[in-house]
Amino acid sequence: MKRQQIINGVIALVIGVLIFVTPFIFIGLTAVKSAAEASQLGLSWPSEWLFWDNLVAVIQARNYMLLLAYFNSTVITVGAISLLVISAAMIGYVIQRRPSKWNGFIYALILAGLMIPPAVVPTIWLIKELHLFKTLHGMILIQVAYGLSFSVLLFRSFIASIPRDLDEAAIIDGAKPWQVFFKVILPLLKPVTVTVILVQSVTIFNDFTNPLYYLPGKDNVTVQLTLYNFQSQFSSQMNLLFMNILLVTIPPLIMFIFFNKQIVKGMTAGAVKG
Amino acid sequence: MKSSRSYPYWFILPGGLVYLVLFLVPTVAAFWFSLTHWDLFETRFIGLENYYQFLREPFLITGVVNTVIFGVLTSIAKSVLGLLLAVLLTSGLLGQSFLRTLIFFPVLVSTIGVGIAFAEIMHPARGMLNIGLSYFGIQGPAWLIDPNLALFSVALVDIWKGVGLATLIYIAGLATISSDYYEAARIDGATKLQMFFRITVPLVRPATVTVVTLSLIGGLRSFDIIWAMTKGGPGFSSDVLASVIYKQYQAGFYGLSTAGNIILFALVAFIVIPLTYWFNRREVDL
Amino acid sequence: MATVRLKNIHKEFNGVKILKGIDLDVNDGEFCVFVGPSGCGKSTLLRIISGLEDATSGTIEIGGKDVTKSDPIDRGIAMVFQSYALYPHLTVRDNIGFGLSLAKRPKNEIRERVDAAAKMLQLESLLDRKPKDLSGGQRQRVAIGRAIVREPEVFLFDEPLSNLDAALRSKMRIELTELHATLNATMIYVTHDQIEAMTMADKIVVLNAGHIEQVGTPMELYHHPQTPFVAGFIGSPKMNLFEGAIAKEHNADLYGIRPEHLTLSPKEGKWKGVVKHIEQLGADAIVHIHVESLGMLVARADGEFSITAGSTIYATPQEGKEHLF
Amino acid sequence: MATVRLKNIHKEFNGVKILKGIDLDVNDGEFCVFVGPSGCGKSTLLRIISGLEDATSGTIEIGGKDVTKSDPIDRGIAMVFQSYALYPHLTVRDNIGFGLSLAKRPKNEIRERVDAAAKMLQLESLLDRKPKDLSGGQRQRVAIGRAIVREPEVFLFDEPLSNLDAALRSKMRIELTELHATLNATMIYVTHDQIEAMTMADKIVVLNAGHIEQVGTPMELYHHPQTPFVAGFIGSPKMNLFEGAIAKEHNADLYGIRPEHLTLSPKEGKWKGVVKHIEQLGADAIVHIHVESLGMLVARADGEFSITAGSTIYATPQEGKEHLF
Amino acid sequence: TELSILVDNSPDTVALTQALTSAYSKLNPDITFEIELRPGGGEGDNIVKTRLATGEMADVFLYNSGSLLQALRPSRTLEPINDLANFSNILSSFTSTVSDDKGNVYAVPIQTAMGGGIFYNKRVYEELGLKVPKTWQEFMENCAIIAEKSKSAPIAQTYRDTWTSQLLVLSDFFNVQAEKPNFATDYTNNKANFATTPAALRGFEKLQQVSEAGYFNDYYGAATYNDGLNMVATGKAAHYPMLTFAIPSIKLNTPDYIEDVGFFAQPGDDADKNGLTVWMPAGYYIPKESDQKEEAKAFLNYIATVDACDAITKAIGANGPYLIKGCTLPDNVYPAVKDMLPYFQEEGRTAPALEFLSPIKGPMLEQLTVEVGSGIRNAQSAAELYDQDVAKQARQLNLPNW
Ligand SMILES: Nc1ncnc2c1ncn2[C@@H]1O[C@H](COP(=O)(O)OP(=O)(O)OP(=O)(O)O)[C@@H](O)[C@H]1O
Ligand SMILES: Nc1ncnc2c1ncn2[C@@H]1O[C@H](COP(=O)(O)OP(=O)(O)OP(=O)(O)O)[C@@H](O)[C@H]1O
Ligand SMILES: [Mg+2]
Ligand SMILES: [Mg+2]
Repeated sequence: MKRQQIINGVIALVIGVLIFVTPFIFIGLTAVKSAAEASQLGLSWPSEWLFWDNLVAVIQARNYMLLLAYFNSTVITVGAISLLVISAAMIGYVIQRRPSKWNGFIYALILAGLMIPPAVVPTIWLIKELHLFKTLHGMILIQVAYGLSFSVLLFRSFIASIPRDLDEAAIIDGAKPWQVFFKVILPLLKPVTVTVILVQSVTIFNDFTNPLYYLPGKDNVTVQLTLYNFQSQFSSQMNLLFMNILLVTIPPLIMFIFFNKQIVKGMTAGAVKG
Repeated sequence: MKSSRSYPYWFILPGGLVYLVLFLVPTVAAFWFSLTHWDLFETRFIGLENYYQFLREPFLITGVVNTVIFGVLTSIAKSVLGLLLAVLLTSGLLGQSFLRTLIFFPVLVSTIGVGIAFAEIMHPARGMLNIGLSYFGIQGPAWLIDPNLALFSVALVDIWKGVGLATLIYIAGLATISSDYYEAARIDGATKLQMFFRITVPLVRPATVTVVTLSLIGGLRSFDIIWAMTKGGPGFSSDVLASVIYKQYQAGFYGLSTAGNIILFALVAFIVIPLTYWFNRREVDL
Repeated sequence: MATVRLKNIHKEFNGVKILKGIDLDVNDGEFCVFVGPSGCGKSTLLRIISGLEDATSGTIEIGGKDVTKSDPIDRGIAMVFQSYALYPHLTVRDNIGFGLSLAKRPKNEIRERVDAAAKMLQLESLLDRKPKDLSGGQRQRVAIGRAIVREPEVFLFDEPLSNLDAALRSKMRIELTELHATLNATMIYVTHDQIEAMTMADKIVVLNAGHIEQVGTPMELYHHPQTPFVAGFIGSPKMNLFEGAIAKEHNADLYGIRPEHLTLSPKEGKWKGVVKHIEQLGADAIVHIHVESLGMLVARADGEFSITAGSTIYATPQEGKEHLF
Repeated sequence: MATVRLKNIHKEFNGVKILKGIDLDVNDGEFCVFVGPSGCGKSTLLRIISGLEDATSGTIEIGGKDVTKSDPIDRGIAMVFQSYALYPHLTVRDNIGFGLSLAKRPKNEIRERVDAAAKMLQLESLLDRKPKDLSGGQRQRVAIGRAIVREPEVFLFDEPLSNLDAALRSKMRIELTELHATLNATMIYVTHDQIEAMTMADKIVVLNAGHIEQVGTPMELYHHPQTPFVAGFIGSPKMNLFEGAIAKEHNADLYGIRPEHLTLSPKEGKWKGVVKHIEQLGADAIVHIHVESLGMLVARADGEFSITAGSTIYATPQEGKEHLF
Repeated sequence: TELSILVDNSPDTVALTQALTSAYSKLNPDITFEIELRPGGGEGDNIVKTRLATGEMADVFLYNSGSLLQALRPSRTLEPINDLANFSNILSSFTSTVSDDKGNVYAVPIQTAMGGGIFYNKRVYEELGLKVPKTWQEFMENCAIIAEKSKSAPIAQTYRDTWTSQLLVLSDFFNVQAEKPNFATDYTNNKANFATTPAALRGFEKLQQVSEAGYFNDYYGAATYNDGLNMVATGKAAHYPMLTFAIPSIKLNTPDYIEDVGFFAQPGDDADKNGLTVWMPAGYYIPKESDQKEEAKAFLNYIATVDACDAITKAIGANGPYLIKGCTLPDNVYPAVKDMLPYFQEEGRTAPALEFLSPIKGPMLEQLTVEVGSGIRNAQSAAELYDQDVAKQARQLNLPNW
C-alpha cells in the first residue's frame, strides 16, 4: 500500500511536470532554431543550436530596443506596483472593516473595474488634457487605475482573516488610523501583498495593449512591444520571437522565485485566544 | 467600534481618485458613444440602434452560450485545481518551491507564445498531445479543428495558463489559516479528507471568493487566448461575446463594439453580482 | 485627574440587551474591580470605557470630560485584552514597546522601560521571541507588559492573571498594587479570582446580567451583601442560602450562612446531618453535609479536621453571622 | 484500558530544551493534574501526549500500546486547548458537535449529546452564535464542550476553567468530577488553581523547568513536599521558607512553615514582629509580618482577626508542622 | 530635424522602411528618422485610427490603399500630396486607390503591385507533365491527376491563419469582373450581391468544390501560412492560393526551393478571359496635423523616384512591378515573379481586387471561407451570410442606398 502510494505520487508528479514543462521545451527549442527550421514549428530537435546568435539578434534588434524596453517596463512596473499595493490595501481595509450602506456601492464600482473594458479613446483625450500622455508617470497611473480592482478585491477578502482585536490593541496603544494600517495590518497581509505584487507586476510588465495606446514613441517602448519586432500578421520569425518571449519572461520569473518564498504560513498565529 | 475614525474614508482617496479620473470618467464617456455611430472621427447620435444591431448579430446566440460555458468551466476548473494544487504545494512536498514556479510559469508567458505553442501541441497529427495519447492507444481528437471541440480545447489551455494564478492566491489563503484549527481538528478525529472539506475549504473562503470572482469575470470576458488560438473559429464555433466585439472593433465599428461591451458587461454583472452578494453575506469575520 | 464616570450606559448587540443601564463612579486613583458571572458584560463594559465599543446610549466621562464620542487614543487609557491580542509579527520586546514607539519616545527610553516591565513580568529571556513561540501564561504577561509600560491615567485590565500560576499570580498582585500606588493611576480590573478582588480592590462592582448588583469595598460586600446574588457570588465556597422554614423563622424570604461561619462538632449542635463528601485543600477542608431539614449544607473546616464521609455531624451557625433577605 | 505511560520524554524547540526527561505513569481512570509555573512545559507535555507535537526523544504508551508515532486520531483522546482554538466558521452547536459529525454519528444523537453538554455548560442560549460573538468564558466553555461530547478514553484539559467565575468554576469542578466518575476515563488536567488541583486530583504532578519535581496525591504534596520548590508551590499563600539561623537550629538548609500553621497573638509567641500589611479576604485574612530575625513572614488568620498595620504581633509555629530541607 | 514614421511590423516593411530612410538621410544629412512599429491587421488599423483621431499621429505613416483608407476620413485627417514634384511619377492605377472623391491623392506607394492567384510547384508539374491551367476545368483536371499520381496534396489550405482561406474567393475577382463589368459599382450601390450573382458566387463555389473533392492537404485546419508556403515550395502540395507578397517569405523559409515555385492567376471558366486579380501595395501617408509637413512631403517626394525603387529592390528584392514610372526590375527575379509579369504587360489581363473598387468589405469573410473550406457550410449559405455582413459594414460607413 505504502509503496503503491509512492509510485502513484511519482507518476502524478511526472505527469504534472510533463503537462507544465513540455510547452516550454517547445518554446525553448524553437528559440534556438534557425529561422527556416523554426518556421516549420514542431518539436523536432534543432539541427543547429543558434542560442547565442538568436540571443544577440534579439537584443540587438532595432538598436538595442529590448534593453530600453526592460528599463521602461521596470520603471512602470515598480512605480505602479508600489502605488497599487498601498492604495489597494488601504481601500480593501476600509471597506472590509467599516460596514456601511456605502459599501455595496463602492464594491460594485470596484467590480465594474473588472467587468468593463477600459475606454481607450476618451482616456487618451483625458490624459492629454492632464499632460500625462506619453509619459511614464501617466502610464504608471493608468496601470494603477486598471489594476486597482483586482488588488482591492484580493486585499479586501484577506483582511477578513486578520482578527479585529489587533486593530483594537493598536488603537488602545495610541496608534492613529494610518499607523494601525501600516504598522499592524500591512505587515500581516504579507502573503496577499506578495500575491498582488507577483500577479500585478506580471500583468503590468507584460502589458501590451495599454502602452501601445497610451505610451507611443520610440523612447517609450515596453517589453511586450519588442515582440512586434519578430511577429507580424503575414510572416513571423518564430525563432527570434520565441527567444524574445523567453527573454521578457525572465525578469518576472526571477521576481516569482524571490517572492514565492515570502509567502509565509501562519502569520497571525499566537495573536489571540479564542 | 468607532469605525468612522478608526477606518477613515480618506484611505480610499488616493487610489479612488486615480480610479475615478482614469477609469470611471472615460467609462462613462464611453457609454455615450454606444448610442452613436462612431468612427473615431465623428459621432452621430443614433439612439439604441447599436444595441439593436448587436443583438441581431448572426452568431450572437452561439457567442453567448460559448461565453457562459467558457467562463463557468474555466473558473470552476481553476478554483478546484488551484485549491488542490495549493494544498499539495504547501504540504512540504519535495521540490515544492520548484513546482510552484513551474505552475506559475505559464502565467508569466505571453499569450501569443502560449497560443502558438499550444496550437502546435494540439496539432492533430504532429502535436505532442496526440502523439502522447497514442502511446496509450488513444486516438486523440482534432483539438482545435473540430468545431465541437475547439472551445473546450481553448478552455483547457486557458485553465493551464491560469491555474498558477489561482494556486498562488490559494497558497496565500492557506497561509492565513492558523494551524490551531488543524490541531483542533486532528484531536477531533478528522481524517485528511475531512480536514480538507471541513476546515480548509471553509476557512480558505476569502481566497475562494477572490479566485472564483476573478476567474469568472476573467473567463466571461476572456478573449486574448481565444484570439491567439482559434480567432473564434473554426468558422464561428469558438466565438465568445468578447471576440465578437473585438471583431467589430477591428472592423472599425466603434459605436457598435462599445454597445457590445456594455451588453457583455450586463451579462457579466448579471452572473457575478448575485454571486458576490451571496459570497459576502456568508463571510466569516475573526 | 482621572475619574471615570458612567451614566446610564446601555448596550445592545443585534437587539440583545447586554448592558441595561450602568451608572458608576470610579474615583481618581481608585482600584476598581468588576466581578460577575461569565457573560454578564464585564468585558463589554471595559470596551465601552476604552472607546473600542460605542454604547447604545449613555455617557462616559473620564477626568471630568465627556468622552462618549472620543477616540480611544484621546481617553488616556491602556488596556489588557482578555484575548491578549498580541501583534504576531512583532517580538515580545516590540509588542511591549509598541505604544511607546508610536508616541515617538527616544529609543533608549523605550528600551529601559521595556526591560523594566519585562523584569517585573519575568519575561527577560523571551524578549526576542514572537508570540507564537510563547506559552499561554507568557503571552498573557506580554499583554500586561504592553499596558503597563505606557503609564496612562486609566488602566483597564481584563482578567490579566487568569493564566498564571499561584506563585506568579500573588507576585503580580503585589506588583500591580505597587504600580497602582506609584503611578496613582485609576485602575479598572476584571477578575474571576476572589482573592484578587478582595485584596486589590478599593471598590468592587458586582455585575450580573447587564446591571450592577452592588458596589462597595470588599468587606462591605463580604459582610453586607445587599442581594442574594451578591451574597452567593462573593466568598468561596459560596454562602449557603435557604428558603423555607428557616427563613420564615427569621421573618425573611431567604436565610444565608457562610461555610466559614458554621461550627462543626461530631457531638452536638443546631443542625444534625450526614457528611456526604469532603474536599481536602490542605489548609482547610470543605465539608458537604446533608441536613434533613435544609438540604445540602457546605461548611468550611480546619485542614486538620478529620472525619469520614458517611458519619454524622452537627453544624451550628455562628451567632450574628446569618444574612437575611 | 487507558493508562498513559511516558518514558523519558525530551523536547527541544530550536535547540532550547523545554522538557528534560519526563517519566510518568497515569493509571487507567485516574485524574492526574499537572501544575507548575508558567512556561514550565505543561502545555507542551499535553501536546506531546495528544500527538500534536512530536517528542524529540522518548516514548508514549496509551492503553499499553506504543503510540509515539501515531496520529492523534488513533490515540483515543480529546483535548481542551489553552487557546481554545474554536472553529470560527462554525456555530457553537457545530463546534461542539464537530467531532461527532466527523465520526458520522446520526444527526439526532449528535443533537442530543450537544444539547446535554450545552446544558451542563450553561450554553443553551448561545448554540447558534459564532465564536466571535461570545465572551471569554463562554468561549472557554465551548472548548470544554467540544472535548467532553466525544467521550474518549483519555481527556486532556489545558487550564479549562481559567476564565470562569468562582461559582461556575465550582459547578464545573463538580461536573467534571462526575463526568470522570461516569465515563471512568483517564483525565490529565493542567491548572493553576490550587483548589482545582487539590480537590479534583487523584494524583498531582509538579513540573518545574521541564522536569518533574514530585508526583503524589494532593495531601502527600501538601504535607510532605520533597523539595523546597514543591513546598513553595503547593499551598496558597505559599509556605514561608527561611535559610539561616532558624534552619541551622533544626539542622537543615531550609526551614519552612505554612502561613496557616502560624498561631498569631497580640501578646506572646515565639517570634515578635510588626504587622506590615493585612489582606482581608472575608473568611480569612493574610497578615504580612516583619520579624527581625527572619524577614517577612506571612500568616493566615481568621477573617475576624482585627489588627491594624504597624502594631506589634507575635507568631508561633504549630508544633510538628515545620518542613525541613 | 527628426521625422517619426509609423509602420507595421512585418519584416519586409521594416526592412524597406529602414532602407528608404537611411538612403534619404544620406542625401539629406539634416533629416533623421524615428521608426515606430505597430502590429498589422485590424489591431494596427485601430492604432492608426486612434492616433489620428487623438491627434497623435507620427509625421509619416504606412497604411493600406483601397477600401480601408476611407475609414480614416482622408479628406479630414490627411494631407494631399498632389503637389509633390514627382507626383506625376506615380502610376494612376495606384493613385486611384488612395484618393478621395475630390481627386486629392494621399499616398506614395512603397513596394510593388501584387497578384492574387495560385502558387504551384514546378517540379510536380514537370514530373506529371502538367500544363499551367487556363480554365477552372483544367485546374481541376490537374488536381485530379496530382491526387491520383503523386504523393503531393493537390491544394494547400492553411486555416490556422484564417486570412489565407479567403484567397480563392478574392482572387476570383478578375473573373467576376470579366463577366460582370459593373459588379463593383452595383455592389457598392446595393444593387448586386454575392448570393444572387452567379459570377460572384463562383468564388465560393470553387472553394466548396475543391474542398468536397478532398484535394486539401491533411490537417489543413491546423496548418499555418508558413506551412502552406513550405508545402508548395517543397512539393508536398502542388498548389497554394496566395498573394505574391509571400515570395520573400518563401525565400526566407526555404531558400533552396525558391526556384521551384511558380505562379498563375486563378483561372476562370473561359480560357479567353484569363487574367490576374491585382492588389495595390500600402503607401506612406502624412497626417494633416503634422507640424513637419514640409519635411515629410520632401521625403515622400523622394519615394516617388527610381532611386527609391532601387533601394527597395536592394533591401527586399523585387517581387512585382513597381508603381513608379521608370522603375525597372532586375533580370534575375524569381520564377514566380517572372510568371506574374506577363499579366501586367498585356492590356486587359489584370483587374484590381474588389476592395480597391468598393469601400465595403465584410469583416466576416475569412470565417465564412474557413467554414466553406472545412465543409461546415455550403457556398450559397456562406455567400448569403457574407451579404448580410457587407450590409452591416455599409451601414456603418453610412453609404447611400443601404
Ligand atoms: N514554538 C515554540 N518555540 C520555542 N519555544 C516555545 C515554543 N512553544 C513553547 N515554547 C516555550 O516552551 C516553554 C514551555 O511552554 P508551555 O506552553 O509548555 O508552557 P506551560 O507550562 O503550558 O505554560 P503556561 O502555564 O504559561 O501555559 C515556554 O518557555 C515557551 O516559551
Ligand atoms: N459581538 C457580539 N455579538 C453578540 N453578542 C455578544 C457579542 N460580544 C459579546 N456578546 C455577548 O454579550 C455578553 C457579554 O459579553 P462580555 O464579553 O462582556 O462578557 P464578560 O462578562 O466579559 O464574560 P467573561 O467573564 O466570560 O469574559 C455575553 O453574553 C456575550 O455572549
Ligand atoms: Mg470577558
Ligand atoms: Mg500552557
